[in-house]
Amino acid sequence: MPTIQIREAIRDAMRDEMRRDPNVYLMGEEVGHYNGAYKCSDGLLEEFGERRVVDTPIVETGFAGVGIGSAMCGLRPIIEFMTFNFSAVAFDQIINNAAKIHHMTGGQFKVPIVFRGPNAAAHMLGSTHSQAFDAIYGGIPGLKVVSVATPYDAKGLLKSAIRDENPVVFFESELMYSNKGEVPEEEYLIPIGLADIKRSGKDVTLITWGQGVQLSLNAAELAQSDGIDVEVIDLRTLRPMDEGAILRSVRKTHRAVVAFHGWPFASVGSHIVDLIQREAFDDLDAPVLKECYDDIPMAYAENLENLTIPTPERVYASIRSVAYADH
Amino acid sequence: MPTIQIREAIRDAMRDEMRRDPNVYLMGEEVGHYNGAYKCSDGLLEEFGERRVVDTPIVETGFAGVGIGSAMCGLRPIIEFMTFNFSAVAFDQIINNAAKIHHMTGGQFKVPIVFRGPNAAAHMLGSTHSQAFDAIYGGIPGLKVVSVATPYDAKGLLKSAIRDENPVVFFESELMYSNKGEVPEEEYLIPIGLADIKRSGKDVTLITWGQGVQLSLNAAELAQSDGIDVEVIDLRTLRPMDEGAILRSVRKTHRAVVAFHGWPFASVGSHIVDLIQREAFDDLDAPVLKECYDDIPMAYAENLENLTIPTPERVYASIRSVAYADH
Amino acid sequence: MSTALENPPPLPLTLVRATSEDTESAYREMLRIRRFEEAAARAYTQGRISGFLHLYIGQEAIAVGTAAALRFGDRVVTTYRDHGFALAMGSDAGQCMAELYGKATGLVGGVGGSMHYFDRAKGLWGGYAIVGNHLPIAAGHAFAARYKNEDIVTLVFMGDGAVGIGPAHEAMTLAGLWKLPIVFVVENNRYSMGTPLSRTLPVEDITARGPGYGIATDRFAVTDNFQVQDRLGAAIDRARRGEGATLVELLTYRFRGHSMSDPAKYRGPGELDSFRQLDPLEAARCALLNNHGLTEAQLDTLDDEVSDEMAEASAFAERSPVPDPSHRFRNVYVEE
Amino acid sequence: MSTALENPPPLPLTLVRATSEDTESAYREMLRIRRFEEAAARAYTQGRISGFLHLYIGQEAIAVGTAAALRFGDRVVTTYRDHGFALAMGSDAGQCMAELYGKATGLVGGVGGSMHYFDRAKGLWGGYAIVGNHLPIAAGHAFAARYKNEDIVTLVFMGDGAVGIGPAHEAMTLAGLWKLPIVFVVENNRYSMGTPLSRTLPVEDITARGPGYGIATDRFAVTDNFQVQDRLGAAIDRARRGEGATLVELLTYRFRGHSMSDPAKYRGPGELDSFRQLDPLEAARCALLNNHGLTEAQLDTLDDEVSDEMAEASAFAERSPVPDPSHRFRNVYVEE
Ligand SMILES: Cc1ncc(C[n+]2csc(CCOP(=O)(O)OP(=O)(O)O)c2C)c(N)n1
Ligand SMILES: Cc1ncc(C[n+]2csc(CCOP(=O)(O)OP(=O)(O)O)c2C)c(N)n1
Ligand SMILES: [Mg+2]
Ligand SMILES: [Mg+2]
Repeated sequence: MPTIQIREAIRDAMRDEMRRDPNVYLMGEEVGHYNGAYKCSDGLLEEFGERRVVDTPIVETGFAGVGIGSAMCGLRPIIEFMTFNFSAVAFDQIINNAAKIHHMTGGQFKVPIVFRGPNAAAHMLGSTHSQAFDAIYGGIPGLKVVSVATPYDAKGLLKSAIRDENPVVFFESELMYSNKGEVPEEEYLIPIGLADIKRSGKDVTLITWGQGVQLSLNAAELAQSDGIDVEVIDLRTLRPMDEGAILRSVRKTHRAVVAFHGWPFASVGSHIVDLIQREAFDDLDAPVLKECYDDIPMAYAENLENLTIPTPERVYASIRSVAYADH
Repeated sequence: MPTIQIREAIRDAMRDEMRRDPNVYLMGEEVGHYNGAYKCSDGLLEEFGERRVVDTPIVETGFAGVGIGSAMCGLRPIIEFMTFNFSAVAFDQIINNAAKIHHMTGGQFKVPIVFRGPNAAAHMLGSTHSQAFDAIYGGIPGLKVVSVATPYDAKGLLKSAIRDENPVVFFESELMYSNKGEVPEEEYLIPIGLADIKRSGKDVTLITWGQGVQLSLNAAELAQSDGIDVEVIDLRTLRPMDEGAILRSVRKTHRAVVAFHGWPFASVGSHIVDLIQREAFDDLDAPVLKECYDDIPMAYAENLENLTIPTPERVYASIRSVAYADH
Repeated sequence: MSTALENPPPLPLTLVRATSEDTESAYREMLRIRRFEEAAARAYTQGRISGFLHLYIGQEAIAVGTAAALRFGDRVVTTYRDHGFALAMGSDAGQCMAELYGKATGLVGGVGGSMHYFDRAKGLWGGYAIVGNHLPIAAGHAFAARYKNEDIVTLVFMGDGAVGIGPAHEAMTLAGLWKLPIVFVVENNRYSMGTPLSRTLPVEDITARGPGYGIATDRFAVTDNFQVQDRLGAAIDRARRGEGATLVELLTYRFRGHSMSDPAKYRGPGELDSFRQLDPLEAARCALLNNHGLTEAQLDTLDDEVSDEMAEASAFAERSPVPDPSHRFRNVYVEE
Repeated sequence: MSTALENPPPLPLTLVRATSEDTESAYREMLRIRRFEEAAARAYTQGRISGFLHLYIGQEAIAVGTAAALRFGDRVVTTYRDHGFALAMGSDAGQCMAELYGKATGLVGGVGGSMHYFDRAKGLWGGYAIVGNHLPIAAGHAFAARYKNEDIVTLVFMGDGAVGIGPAHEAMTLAGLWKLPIVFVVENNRYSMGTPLSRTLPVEDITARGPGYGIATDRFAVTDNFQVQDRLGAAIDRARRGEGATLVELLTYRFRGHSMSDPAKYRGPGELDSFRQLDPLEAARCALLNNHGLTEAQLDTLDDEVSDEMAEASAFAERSPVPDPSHRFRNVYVEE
């Protein structure tokens, strides 16, 4: 199997789907002539032309809305936000139009659209450019929310997102675009809503997604070194969530930690803790812990940013704590 | 003590503070000549004139931003959103400017501003006009978030919010504006961040706020009738949250339910469940349950809306469940 | 703001020139909207309808003139003040009324109510309640028509209060930049809720924005449905010919409050009466009586027919079932 | 888009008319900005600075002309491309450089970086990184000046890429409606990131939007700092006299990429060179040499002084401490 970067997997997924369906098009800032601010659409303008690879002015509300309106007409837009931080100026379009039109029209209209781009902190971009929108979009009924961490998952899930009849928010990361992984030549799809066990273990369940996946695998390694066998579950989809995968693992390990990039308050992490204690209360041998950003705006200074973002060591400490390794 | 409506308590709080401090002003749609879409600013234009009671065009991003920019200059704006549903078009101003400017300027600028208005469902307004923003704004560091349920709390907390040096999101409700309660003539303040026990009990802790308060008191009555003694905690402030009040009660009752108006996923309710199981794990005799909206857009039809919003009966059922009353 | 006249004006030429048949059917259509909304208003005051109810009374000529100017397949997108377009474009009055009652037989099954009329088969693409957020959506419809090379024009309506909000600017920016087949129509009824134009518009002439977007403009005080049909028709043709977007400002007036809860105390003395003298429905009525020789009796019969239709619409709404409880989970996601 | 000339143009009159002293100090200020950014660019390529770094090289005359046109107390609000304004308005080069290094001694203590320079004492009110979202903020500064009856004018700068976004529209709508004492300045450097004006602007002349907002306009190609000072000075005076807002479009050019990561492959052949011939810094240099009798040697000395200042600024940044770990919790809320 060829080894490619996540940015290439995303590009390939879009190219495949655009070849397959003439109604699929890509729109956003710098997606065409510039081949994407992070080069995720490299070569697409060349292959598909300006009709289907549309450079826009800086009007997120405008082009998000155009995407939604065109999806109501049968097109299947892929809207790239240069980063999801900029989706804040298009927030109303996403939560009030994309998420609700199918419902409020009594099913007369569908909105098959993908909003994709990097999410959460990159490196030293400051408070307005380092935000995770997982909980914000995850909380909106009518949206599906995907967050990927490997080239294989990125390609298979983006293809499914593009074919999905519903609006899908698709999270990527500047920090992961260059991550490499094997991706088969032949066509494949990964269904939205299915978690993936990235590492199996028996002692502690570590639930994660997106930037948290590598973090968690590293933490699991640390734990292994002192005999704690950690199972790492990559949710891959936040909404709808694969609750079964989480609960099956917790019923086995009786201990859980959630590790993710984002703020703690009313987070997707809180939701998972809520789920576990509600559905597996009697199986739990310890409280479920979260490792995520400190509850503060992200500072530019490198040392402060590194202190704000969870490290494998921090996650490892939580693993030890739920495993009562320090008792 | 005189008995007044919540809308009057809000009006009185604004009037008091505008009399006390010439830098306090009110801005929004219909706040002046129309005396407020829900009459919360009745008489203020007459008393303070157009300089301090400012009617705006329909430009939420514009006037939210003007409010923030003026707060940086030492003014203390009260920005009324006709409903918080319309804050979605001003989302970026609230999360990226109001919440972050003090931090990103290294403390050179403060943003003492209040964003207030009705939040969550009213009655038969449809999916775009029935949303709760508790979790969305509650999740943003830099903001304080208040949600009131009585005239006394509304006046005391709004006055504190106006005097606070930080941006405060202040939730009200169309459904509660006419609710009456006693409010003293003399000046008083209620500190932000302090919960209030609206009903004390020993068997089950029922945590709530905003529209959930009356709902919870009614549910507590139902429970009382079959011998379950419920303690109802009105958080009043969602951020910063009075965690001590929650934990003290749960350590006493060993059982908890959270009841609120809003969606379940990554909600303030999830956050409270997370908090309790983390900090009071060994005190819990049952999983903590949530009662809130179904995870769907709100329909217009009255029967569907009533089925979507939690009822005292639904909350009561959860109370019985955590009390194992059905075993 | 064009102030109204003391006495009824001479009938507008566009109306005078119209045939008896066209005038009578236009009158009927405008009357249908008015009688529908009068029935809805009654039901609202009786507590049979709740939520927000924004009446179109006074502006009917715009919906009727628009419907006549459209081709089958063209799309109309508007605000929460949407009853007039639905009826003018052929939606069933019973289904429209049932939607207000929140019944399963409503236009969108009772989930939307007054603010969210959608009737795809008739070309009514909504029915939006967040001021201005439908404008980029409409630009998207126009973008799709261009993308698919379809001969479809999108008309999008907004109130005078919507022109200041960001999404309006972004939609017009893209429409101008991409020369989209769309017509932006401002129904300037002089107020946004209780706020007069003087407190919302930096410049009285809303079409002064056109040159900044590179889109054509037109602006006029609405006198009758045929005038609206002609003038919007020209903008629609321009879009159809691939010459891009137009911004049209229509000076009109609403005779009722912003919504049922608004007593409209903000009107100037005599303001309402003077505008009533310009009521396009009345103008059509005069034309039928004076120019086309119809009798009062004939018009009464016509009125009775329309009123009967609306009475039946109300009865249909009354007797229709509420949505099944399970339906609240429907259409949250597409059921594949 | 005004295309550049083959040979250096004759010196602009505004520059020729300036005194030696003014010309020399303006030249020094522009050179300070350029040398500062050259040093920053080097540090960035050496990995001493990270994040986004947007250089102002080529546009310095705007910041220098602006600083000269302001009165003490006036406010400048700009984008992430903010180094030029900070230096021109008197911020300490060391603190500016330290901010890029994320050091505790930075302009905002290292929490903001390149995109968030704020120096209240000097009249620099930021430093914003979300395109367009600083425009309502600036309108708020102007609103506050009016509210407090203070003789303060706010100048807000944006790029050509920002004029389409909603917040720009809403800010100009309110500024026009309320006649706020503010000047909106578009630094049209021909590109938003890699996108030329032709793909972002429906109409080439950005000031064509002015009439829609009822605000005055001015538009010109930047030749030198004195010209900027005069033309912006007129707009500032208008605001000060209570005559309301002005929208000014400055045609300029950036010689570097959008940010350090941008190779700027999108420029036309010879485009960069032809614009270099219009470099206001070079124009000032010519004026000093040809009109004011300064010698190459004198200018070299001046350059050495400036370069030394920036070397010291870099050294200061290098030797400054990083923020204390506890500082990340500072200023999240006001510590009362
Ligand atoms: C973004 C937003 N802000 C506020 C509202 C509340 N609101 C609904 S209609 C309206 C007035 C609109 O006036 P106008 O645009 O003139 O349309 P008209 O009602 O006169 O037809 C307002 C303020 C809203 N729906 N959306
Ligand atoms: C709302 C938003 N969308 C996108 C971006 C990413 N972005 C940063 S600068 C920029 C280009 C701006 O170009 P222009 O306004 O011309 O200013 P210039 O960089 O040329 O000075 C873009 C797209 C952003 N910061 N904010
Ligand atoms: Mg209006
Ligand atoms: Mg530019």
